[in-house]
Amino acid sequence: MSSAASRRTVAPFGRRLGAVEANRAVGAYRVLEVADPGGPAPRPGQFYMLAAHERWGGGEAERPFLPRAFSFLRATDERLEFLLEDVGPGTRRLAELGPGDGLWLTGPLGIGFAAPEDGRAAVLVGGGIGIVPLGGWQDEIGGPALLGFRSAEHAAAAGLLAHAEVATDDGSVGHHGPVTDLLAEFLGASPDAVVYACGPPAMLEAVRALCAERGVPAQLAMESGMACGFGACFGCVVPTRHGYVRLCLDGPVLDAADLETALVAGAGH
Amino acid sequence: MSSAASRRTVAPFGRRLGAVEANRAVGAYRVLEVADPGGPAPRPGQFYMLAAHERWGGGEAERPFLPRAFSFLRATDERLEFLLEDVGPGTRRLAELGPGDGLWLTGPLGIGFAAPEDGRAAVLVGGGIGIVPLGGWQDEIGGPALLGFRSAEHAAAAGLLAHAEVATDDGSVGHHGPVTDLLAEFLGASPDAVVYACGPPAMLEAVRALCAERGVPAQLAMESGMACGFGACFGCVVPTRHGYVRLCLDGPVLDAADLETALVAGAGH
Amino acid sequence: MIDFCGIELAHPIVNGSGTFDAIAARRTFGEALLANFPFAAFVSKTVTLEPRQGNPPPRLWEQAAGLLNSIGLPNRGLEGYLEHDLPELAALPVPLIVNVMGFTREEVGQLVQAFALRDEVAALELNVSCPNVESGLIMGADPGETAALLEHVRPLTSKPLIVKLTPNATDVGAVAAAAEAAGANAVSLVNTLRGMALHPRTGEPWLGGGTGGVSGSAVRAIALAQVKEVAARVAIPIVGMGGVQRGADAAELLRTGAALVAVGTESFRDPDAGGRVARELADLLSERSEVAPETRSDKAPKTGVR
Amino acid sequence: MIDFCGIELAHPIVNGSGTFDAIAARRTFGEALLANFPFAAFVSKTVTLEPRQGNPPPRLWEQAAGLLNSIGLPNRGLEGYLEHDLPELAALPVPLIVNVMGFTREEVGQLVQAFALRDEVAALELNVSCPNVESGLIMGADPGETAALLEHVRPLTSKPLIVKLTPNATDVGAVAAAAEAAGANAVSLVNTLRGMALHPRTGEPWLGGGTGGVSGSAVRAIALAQVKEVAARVAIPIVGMGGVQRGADAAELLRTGAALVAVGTESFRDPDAGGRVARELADLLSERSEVAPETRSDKAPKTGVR
Ligand SMILES: Cc1cc2nc3c(=O)[nH]c(=O)nc-3n(C[C@H](O)[C@H](O)[C@H](O)COP(=O)(O)OP(=O)(O)OC[C@H]3O[C@@H](n4cnc5c(N)ncnc54)[C@H](O)[C@@H]3O)c2cc1C
Ligand SMILES: Cc1cc2nc3c(=O)[nH]c(=O)nc-3n(C[C@H](O)[C@H](O)[C@H](O)COP(=O)(O)OP(=O)(O)OC[C@H]3O[C@@H](n4cnc5c(N)ncnc54)[C@H](O)[C@@H]3O)c2cc1C
Ligand SMILES: Cc1cc2nc3c(=O)[nH]c(=O)nc-3n(C[C@H](O)[C@H](O)[C@H](O)COP(=O)(O)O)c2cc1C
Ligand SMILES: Cc1cc2nc3c(=O)[nH]c(=O)nc-3n(C[C@H](O)[C@H](O)[C@H](O)COP(=O)(O)O)c2cc1C
Ligand code: FES
Ligand code: FES
Repeated sequence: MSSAASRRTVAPFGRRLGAVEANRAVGAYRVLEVADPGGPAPRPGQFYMLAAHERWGGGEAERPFLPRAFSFLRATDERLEFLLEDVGPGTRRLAELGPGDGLWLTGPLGIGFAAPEDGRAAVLVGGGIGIVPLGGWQDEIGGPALLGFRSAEHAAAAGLLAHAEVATDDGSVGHHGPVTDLLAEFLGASPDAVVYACGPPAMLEAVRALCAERGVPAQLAMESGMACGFGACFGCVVPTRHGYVRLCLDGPVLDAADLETALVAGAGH
Repeated sequence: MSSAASRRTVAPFGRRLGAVEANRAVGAYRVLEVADPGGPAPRPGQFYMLAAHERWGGGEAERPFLPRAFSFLRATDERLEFLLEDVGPGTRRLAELGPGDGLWLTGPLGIGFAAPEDGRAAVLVGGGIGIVPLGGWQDEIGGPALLGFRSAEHAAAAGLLAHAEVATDDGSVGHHGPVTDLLAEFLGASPDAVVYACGPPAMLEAVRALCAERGVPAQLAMESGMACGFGACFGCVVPTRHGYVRLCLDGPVLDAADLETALVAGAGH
Repeated sequence: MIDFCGIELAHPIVNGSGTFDAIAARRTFGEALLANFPFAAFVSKTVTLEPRQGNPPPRLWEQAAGLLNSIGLPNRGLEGYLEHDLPELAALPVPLIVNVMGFTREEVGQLVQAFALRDEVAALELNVSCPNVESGLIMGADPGETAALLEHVRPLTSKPLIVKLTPNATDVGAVAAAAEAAGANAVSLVNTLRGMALHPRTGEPWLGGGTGGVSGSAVRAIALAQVKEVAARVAIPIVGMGGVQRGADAAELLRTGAALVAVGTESFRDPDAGGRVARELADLLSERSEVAPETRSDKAPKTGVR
Repeated sequence: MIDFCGIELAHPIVNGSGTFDAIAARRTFGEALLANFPFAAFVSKTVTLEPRQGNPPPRLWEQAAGLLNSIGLPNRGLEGYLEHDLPELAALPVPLIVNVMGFTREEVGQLVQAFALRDEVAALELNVSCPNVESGLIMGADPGETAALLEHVRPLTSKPLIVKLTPNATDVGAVAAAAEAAGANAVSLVNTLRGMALHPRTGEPWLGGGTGGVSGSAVRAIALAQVKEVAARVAIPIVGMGGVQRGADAAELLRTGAALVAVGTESFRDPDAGGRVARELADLLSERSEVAPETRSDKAPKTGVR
């Protein structure tokens, strides 16, 4: 167990076998509840590498082969909640697991969000599946959640956070437009905020640019293609002002000030 | 549809998607009932190449990749019955399919048994999973079935044939000893028989040697490792007195007289 | 229609030599095979001067996402082929490409000369790359050897000569360039990659032939890289192959510089794989040209779809 | 204990260079990593004279049963390694093997010379085979080049020199023999096979580095064949690797002539893969010696388990 101040809970060495306890739909996504007996409590923003215990492989183009990275939504009493979006063979396989099915898990990995310094008020900004790491973080530090989705079907997941204000691309629920419209409005009213954001690269880049312009600190939970999740392969690098950093080791949460852009080649769908 | 005289029903070109209708245990084996709408009626002894529609791969050692060869037990009204023994990643995957699951099938392939000539009486000899091609053949030509199994659990499958006399390796049911003991006894009483046999290499070799010694004609439904099942890869050859033959094309039923041995390298478990 | 070395083809998908026996397939699938023939040209299995039994079984090993084989080029030999196979293959609804291999330059020359006379044969493919038979490695792995072979056989026929390259070479681009310079009309690649498996129980080599060749999805990325290297070195058309399973895989080889694409191991998983890949490819290309012409490569394949 | 070039190892499993960062793993897994260190020796990622950023992302492509990578050898350079990495790696509970690569013989010489002085370093591995960086291909694909390199660096150290061979060569056996003749103490293989993938939407090369190297299960049979070829040509010990996932895979490499086995890509799927493979291997070997001694090979590995 780590103190709330630490951004990294150390993981047990190796992968371990968890068990799926439930798999339910939330709008366009699936929530997977996984028993992780003896697993340590992760810090919000950290992630796990997951693979099905059986039949990991044999999907489209004979994949998956490597484990896949997933933030946790919430972690309580050695039970982890994951939220999945089916975008390819790995997420498809995981999304079909049911109660009793085994799941390899390694983690928690990487570093989580840093608590607001100097009394700034937190605002959480999520896009699509990017709402996941905000769940546990909001439980800890509170703050409103500004959430963008493609459509009403996806926006159903907004219910997983508290105090959510929603924007949709198609205007079917909430504000019609990008979630950064909501953020711009919010920052107009509360310029002393600190922004915690997670979402697709284009959204993160818009958040980064907006915060840079307004001089507001921001922490971005980013994505990139990963093979190992623990710094072994050097495959997940993203460019920062100080050179490439391994996102699985020095992220996935990066300080927006360290980035020239949040657009990472090969990330996103 | 082919006439009963023909040994080869021509297959529709390509693979087609069948649907599993039922999967039930028979002793140590699984019976898979598969709907094959529009599929032609196969000749007993012919076989199909099968692969699961989804998740064919990702098992032990990242296999299966190629389809697997299976005799059919019975074929009625565009429904095929297969009997499976779980011996590796391919059979394991097929054995877990349930009603509604898709199954790629190609076939019927190869040639089936030839009807008894000159009024000889048929006797069927099966060992373990090798009882499968005898099912439909017995329905057509009758005759007693002498069936050998490892144990009582496996011998439960003897009920899939009529007039079965059983031998087990462990003596838990029927004769305690090899099924060729039963055959030797039978041929002693009925030397004018024709033998149709299928089973593990060592059993087939014992049958071949016995029949050769007694001057009794025998047809052996054999196994070898296959990649394609339709003569494309030249991978499934077995040695005969006339050189190598592709078992999927010129077999799997071979005339025992053409063989110096029924022990095929790489076949059997 | 596509023009490949002067041969008109209905689409860019052919078979890999030795991965489809049209005569056996016709016995298995009947006349439906001809009505739905999956390939735009048929490439027959390697023919040698003398008949060959091939390697002792087992000849197959399934590996992760691929196949390891040690077939050993069984065939009836030149005479047997001319007498038995050629008439049946000439009856196929598509042009015939005959793949030949010799253990010396002179043998290859004899084979080329024999087929040069046959109108049924549209082109010849020279197997200089079979990893199962010693000479394959020697002739196709070295630019000098390849050039010498081509110089010997080029004068013997006016039919297109396709050199099938081995991937077990340090520099396939150099071998391809040597073949082109010495008069080859096309190159094809990849043949199988040398591999080996052990018997799970005895620990002895599983394959009767000792070592074998790897094909299938496992080699797709390797094949693509080699096609790219060769495309950078030669102007003659390339027949790309290695792990093609879907239309998208074929599109990638075409985009990387192949003029035709061959389907091999995937035919074992789906006898109509060639036809399916051709249909998927056509759908992909028409989708792309409808939806987003600007995303298509400006590098046109060496021999285009007219 | 096992003796490898005079180094005592607790078991025959090490890591493949560049597939495990013990420093990063310690940050992630804490001291439990040291208590359960998965490898009998630690091979560090390739060090070059100058620091390198590595290739632009994306650096990874998942292929069928394998991985295609284009990392581009990011590292702090010799000075940074000596200052930052070496002290931390010296604290590991196992011997350290440092993998080095230079763009000229002189550069390799400088690297070898620098590490020759460091007691923390048990042995050096020469990366002459990296397919992502031009010189890798050149030095390790040609027996003459390899010999010349060894002749240059051999006098510079008495530490064991392991030459890491590239599989992208016509004749790895000849390269290995040249390395042995010029004084190498061991060879390791296989490095990754050159491969390429295209972006599914744009059709442009996916990897930031253009082409990359294939590893994982997909290459296991290819690796086994190459280890066999090399074992037939050299008497020095072999570190076998390529697609090892289970104890049984390691046992096959040992049986085929390897003295040690390295686990690479499988560590990405299971951080403790090395430890698991070592345990599975020990179980297998003790099972075999109990149950069926007569089925074991009489070809003992070059360096045996004492
Ligand atoms: C730190 C972190 C946390 C994450 N948290 C979550 C989460 O909570 N919930 C969630 O649903 N997702 C999350 N993701 C994303 C998730 O890891 C990916 O969606 C997943 O890896 C996709 O795998 P797939 O097999 O389903 O799809 P893939 O087929 O792997 O496709 C995913 C993307 O990868 C690329 N790609 C396509 N083919 C290949 C290939 N062959 N090799 C390499 N790349 C390819 C493309 O950009 C594609 O859009 C997270 C990612 C990271 C890094
Ligand atoms: C004509 C014919 C009819 C058949 N009918 C039936 C039937 O009705 N019912 C039935 O249950 N079975 C039948 N079989 C056998 C069935 O095809 C095999 O049991 C099946 O292919 C095994 O696949 P697997 O993946 O489960 O096991 P595998 O792992 O493929 O193991 C099966 C055997 O193959 C060998 N082997 C092991 N690993 C490999 C490898 N990597 N590559 C190649 N070979 C390997 C070994 O000898 C092993 O014992 C038939 C076979 C033939 C040829
Ligand atoms: C079983 C088998 C037999 C083959 N026989 C030949 C052959 O006779 N001549 C030849 O040139 N190539 C032969 N090949 C190589 C294929 O034509 C092709 O180059 C290779 O399999 C790669 O393509 P794929 O991955 O699509 O199978 C054979 C391949 C396989 C799998
Ligand atoms: C991501 C990655 C990075 C690698 N980096 C290096 C390296 O820096 N130096 C080196 O000699 N080999 C490197 N290799 C090669 C491995 O050490 C090993 O030779 C190869 O991956 C085959 O083994 P495997 O199939 O078990 O991964 C790398 C491999 C991978 C997958
Ligand atoms: S995913 Fe391997 S280093 Fe980050
Ligand atoms: S299985 Fe391919 S020829 Fe028989």
